[in-house]
Amino acid sequence: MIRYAWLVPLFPALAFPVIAFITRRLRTLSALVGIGAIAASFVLSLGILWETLTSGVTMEKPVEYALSWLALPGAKDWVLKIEAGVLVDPLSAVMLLVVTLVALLVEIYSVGYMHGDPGFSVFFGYLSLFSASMLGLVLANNFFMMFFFWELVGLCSYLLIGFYFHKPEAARASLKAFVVNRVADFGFMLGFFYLFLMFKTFNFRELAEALPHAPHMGLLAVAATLIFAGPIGKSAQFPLHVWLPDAMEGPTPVSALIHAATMVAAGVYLLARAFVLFASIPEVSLLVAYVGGFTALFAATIALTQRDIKRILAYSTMSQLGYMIMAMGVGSMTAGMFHLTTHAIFKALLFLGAGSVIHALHEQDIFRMGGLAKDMKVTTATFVLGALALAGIPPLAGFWSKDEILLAAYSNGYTGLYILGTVVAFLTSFYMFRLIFVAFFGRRRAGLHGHESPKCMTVPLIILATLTVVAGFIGAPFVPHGFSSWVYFGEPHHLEPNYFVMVTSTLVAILGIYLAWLIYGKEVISAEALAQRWRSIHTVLYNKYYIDEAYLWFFRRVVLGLAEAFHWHDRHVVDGIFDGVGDTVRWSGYRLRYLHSGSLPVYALVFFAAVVVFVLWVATPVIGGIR
Amino acid sequence: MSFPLLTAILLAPVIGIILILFIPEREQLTIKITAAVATFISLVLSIYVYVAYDQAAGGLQFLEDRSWIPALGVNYSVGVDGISLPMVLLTALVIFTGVFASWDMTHRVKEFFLFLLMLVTGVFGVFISRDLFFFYLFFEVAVIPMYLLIGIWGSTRKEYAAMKLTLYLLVGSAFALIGIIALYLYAARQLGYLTFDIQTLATVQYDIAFQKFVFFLFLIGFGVLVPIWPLHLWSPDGHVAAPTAVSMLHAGVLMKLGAYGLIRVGVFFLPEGAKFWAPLIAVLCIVNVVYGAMIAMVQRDLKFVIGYSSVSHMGYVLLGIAALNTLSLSGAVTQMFAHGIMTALFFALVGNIYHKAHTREIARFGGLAHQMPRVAAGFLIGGLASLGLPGLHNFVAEFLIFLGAFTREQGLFGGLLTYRTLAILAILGIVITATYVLRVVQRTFFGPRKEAWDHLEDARGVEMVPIVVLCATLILFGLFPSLMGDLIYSGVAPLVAKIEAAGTVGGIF
Amino acid sequence: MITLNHYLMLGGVLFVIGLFGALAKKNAIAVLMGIELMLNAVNINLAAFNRFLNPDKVVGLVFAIFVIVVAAVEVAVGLAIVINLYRQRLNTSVDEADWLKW
Amino acid sequence: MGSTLTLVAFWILFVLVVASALAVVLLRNIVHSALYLVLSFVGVAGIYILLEAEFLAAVQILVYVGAVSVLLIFGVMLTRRGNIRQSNLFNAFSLAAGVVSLALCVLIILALARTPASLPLGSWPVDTVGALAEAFLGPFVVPFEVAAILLLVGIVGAILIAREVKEDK
Repeated sequence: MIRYAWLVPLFPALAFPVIAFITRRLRTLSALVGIGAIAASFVLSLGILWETLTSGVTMEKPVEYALSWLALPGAKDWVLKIEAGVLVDPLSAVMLLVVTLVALLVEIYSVGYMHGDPGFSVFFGYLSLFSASMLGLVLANNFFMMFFFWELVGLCSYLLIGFYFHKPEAARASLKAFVVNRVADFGFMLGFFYLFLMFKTFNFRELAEALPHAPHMGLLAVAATLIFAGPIGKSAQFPLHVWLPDAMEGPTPVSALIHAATMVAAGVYLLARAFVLFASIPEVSLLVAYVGGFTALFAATIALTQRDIKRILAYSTMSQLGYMIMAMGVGSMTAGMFHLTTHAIFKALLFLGAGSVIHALHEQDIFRMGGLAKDMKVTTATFVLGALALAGIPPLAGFWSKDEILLAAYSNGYTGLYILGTVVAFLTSFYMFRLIFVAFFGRRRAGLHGHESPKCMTVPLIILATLTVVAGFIGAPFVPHGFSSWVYFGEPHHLEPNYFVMVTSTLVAILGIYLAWLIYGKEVISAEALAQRWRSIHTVLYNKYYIDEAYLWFFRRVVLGLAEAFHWHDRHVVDGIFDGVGDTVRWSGYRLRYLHSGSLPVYALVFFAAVVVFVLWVATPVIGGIR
Repeated sequence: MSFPLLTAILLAPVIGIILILFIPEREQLTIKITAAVATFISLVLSIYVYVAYDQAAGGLQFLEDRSWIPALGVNYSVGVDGISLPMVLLTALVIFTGVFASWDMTHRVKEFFLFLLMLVTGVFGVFISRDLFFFYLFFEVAVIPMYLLIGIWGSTRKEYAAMKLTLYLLVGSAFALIGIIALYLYAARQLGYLTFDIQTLATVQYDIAFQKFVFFLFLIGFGVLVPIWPLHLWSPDGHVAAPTAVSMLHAGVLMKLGAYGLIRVGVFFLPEGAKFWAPLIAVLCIVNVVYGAMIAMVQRDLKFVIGYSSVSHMGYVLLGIAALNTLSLSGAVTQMFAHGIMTALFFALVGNIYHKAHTREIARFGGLAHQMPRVAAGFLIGGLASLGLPGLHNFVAEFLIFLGAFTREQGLFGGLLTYRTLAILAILGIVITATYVLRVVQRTFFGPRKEAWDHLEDARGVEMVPIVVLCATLILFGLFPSLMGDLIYSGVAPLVAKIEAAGTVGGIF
Repeated sequence: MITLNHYLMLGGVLFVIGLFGALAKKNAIAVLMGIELMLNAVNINLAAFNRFLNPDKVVGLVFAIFVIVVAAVEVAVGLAIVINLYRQRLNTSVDEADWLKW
Repeated sequence: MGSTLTLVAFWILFVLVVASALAVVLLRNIVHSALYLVLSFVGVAGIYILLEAEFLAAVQILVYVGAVSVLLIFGVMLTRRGNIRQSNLFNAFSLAAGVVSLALCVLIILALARTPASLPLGSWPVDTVGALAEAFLGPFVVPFEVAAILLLVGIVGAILIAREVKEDK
């Protein structure tokens, strides 16, 4: 099976042109092609994971094969050798499965959600293209290929956010997402350029082998920091997080697939792939950990005040991604990847649930919902299950993975980050249940009535909900040969269950739920009064710390101002100089033309006078000068 | 002697010209079909030469040699190598699609296609010439029809733009001519006989002071055509004024003549001179990249955006030339090809829109993707190529150039600035590019449907030819870059060998 | 003893007189006359040089005859121009023929 | 012919040619100028005879005296207007023209005076006409034909230029 891993991205990659050029008019067929391709990839991924775990392929002994993509031989040794290769180890095998699973479910779900949309076929085309790029990214065996697919993933994100391109907000959001990611990719690209400068290769394994012999640690740190810019952008970490909430303008299945489960996790995946690089420079690791931790807290605080159901989930995604990055930073790749896996499942569940609600109500403001539990039983049940997982209630998936991160921070001595993580866990359960109590229970605030979604939408919800319950056990501390013995860095380690951490985080989560119930469920504490009391804080949070405004100011005033200045300079200074040369010539021509009186005698006279002078000049020496 | 393929490529448009002369003006369709067939023959032959070129052997192939003015050492000799062959293919692709892009032309059709074919004959000639005399001759043949094409069929201050362009280019070519004559005479003194043959001239050892001087002449002469800042202003004005097919050829191919000349004549003959002036080129090209991109951001006319983006993108080519190593020079040649295709695509699409909407003002558009989805898709692909998205050919080019410049260890201004710093600034350029390209896409094609543009029809029929051919080229070479990379490497390798063999020369800064 | 210089002297003086006539006269026909004198002077020189320097070939005479031919044509065309000028301006003064002006 | 006699004949012709040429230039009546021009041409023909170029002399008489002068007189007649006594005046630049001409004259005479030229008369073909004929139909045949074409073109051109312009056009 591993030998055919390259087929995994190829199926959906072929589905895209087929849908775009052949079946675009035939909606059902398009959907079938897209779903069929991703289903094939899913089956193949299952096989790959199975073979990986049973045939002794480990993190140290991956399977790698490659074709030459572009090579410049050079006179003596290779100048450049870029390979299109496949690297299969447990890390990529797990990731493949996660991506194909979520993608498959989302595509099935989309059949219902996108029903009747004029761009139905195109949507499946884009989804296929995205899946292909994402799977390519996962399988990449070198930085170049990773960057290649990284950018393609960004493109698909752009296309899908802007799917409703007739909405100006969607068009703006897609632009913003692409440009912000471009800024991050600029850093990423520079980062692996520095690596190439030092080691003359892009290949992960060759880099890992050469890393101990790095010529210059400072340069290596620069490279690592720059590469980290990539994840900051793609995984929406502070300060390049601004695109993710706006990205919710895209169709909800897209938000579930791309902006919750897979693409935003690419940043985390990159950190895991290049973990050896980060692990070798503690200072950069620390930076990674603090950026992650800060983002987790930062995003959670913003989520407290938002009213849009998808935006709340978006901020929660940011916050959870912060967790994962923090896990990478504190040195536990296992915990980060484990949380990535479980989070992909329950966040996809939450987004699809939100999509189900939006599909029924055509409304995204939670304060205009209410009482949905009566109308949409399946959706409500699965959504609550997802929220419980996110909040970290045992024994659901989120509990185990979040716990492992907190444990890693705690046991590796990052007490500050551990406390921060616990606070975030409290905030998370609070804002999630604020959403649930407001939207699903309580009174119908705007009198909107929902209806349960069709089967093709609820079945994926149920599958994901089931997985939410069971997926945690693959990595639970008491399970032998679980997740931590597949995906690890260095030694396969097995953290002892720490009951202090477990109990604290569970209690904190329950506290959050209770508080949310008090305020929004029973309404014994007035939310308005609280907002009034801490008015300034509420305003700042509601406006997302005014970071968007700051960027907008920077772009409008500084960048566009500079551009206008350059334009003026070009048109008036540079062009002025060259036009000035032309004008001088023209002006002197206008003046000099008066020399040409047009009178023939004068012309003839001047001509012969010149002859005389010329003859004098030439002939004088010949005839012996003036004697 | 085998069939003279290269001469056939050159003569196909000439025969087209002769045939069109005999077609009455009113039979417009016949004229267009004749032009299309002539350029199609060139295209097919170019593709054949491209495929048949022996990459393993490298060097100049498909040679033809005929004595022309023996007394002056002028020979009609043609041949292609790994640098010129992609350019020949580029020219063939752009002119073939350009003919289809001007299918709607109704004003003085006969003369238009005559001049267009004449122009392209000159361009082909420059790329296949192995004789400096013919190189220059064809160079001039390419410039003059441009004046008429813009002056007669243009728009938006066409007379001014035509005059400006012609003056800039002629002044530039005068500098180049002085340089060529200097080379010729110097070589004649060394060799003892007169010759314009490029390979022979390249074997001559020119002394350093001479190299510095003559390279400077070439830098100005060919630099105008690239265009290098601050000699760039003819290009946005010219692009905007020119009719669609001419814009395509102009931005797609003519600008590459400059870069090609700089590589083929400048760097190849005068490696020490190139090393001396490289820092200047490197600094100026960054101005090109950043300054051009910034200005493109605030343009209100679609064509101006693309015009300035060309200035910006050709800066990458210059950076590739300035860095003078295998990676960067391969990248520069790749970029010449890729940018040519991309910008031709852009101009074809803008021409299509302009022809139907009679305006190019971005602010008046919006939501055009509703009425013209195919045009929008083409434009998006062009835009993505422009911002260097992987999977499209421009990415390969820019990547090679950046990596080449990035890995070059040399300081400028006494170490105050390095090629690495410049490469970083150039990479910043692609961020700016992304911003302005996508902003244009957003403001032109996205947004709510505007009733005012409901009469616009989407591209179809022959209008699809440029879009499909050019997009397919970008994607093909973007996904499989070694199809062209190996060829370009075979052309660049001797060049780099020559640069490395040349003595060390301190840069101007 | 007559020498080449005698003839050249005659040619030179005749040329200068013709030149003065061509430059100083107002009437276009007089200007033409001056030009004819100059051409005659040249012919004298051609014939003289031929006779003295290169007597075994008659190249100078051949040239002189060509000059005469050209002079005849020139007079014919020149007079045609003068007549045309006269039709349009009703005089033949070269002072007023300033159409070459900017 | 004795050399002294030749010299005397030369000086007589010299005076005749220069005097009549001066008369052409200086007289104020264009008809008189034209007549003196004829005289001058005849003098030049005499010079040709002195140079033993009889054919050239004949051509000179035929073409200049016979054709060119007549043409010029026709020109005078066709453009006659106003007082004939004032028909050949100097223009405003006559002084400058005089200076330039005089300067050139001095230059030529100086150059001649300083050139030692005591070349003897060499052998000269008895039959210059035959020699000319061989030259024209031998090495100079192409220019000869071109000259013929030039004459034709000149005639056509003259007719074209002098033709009456139709008003209605």
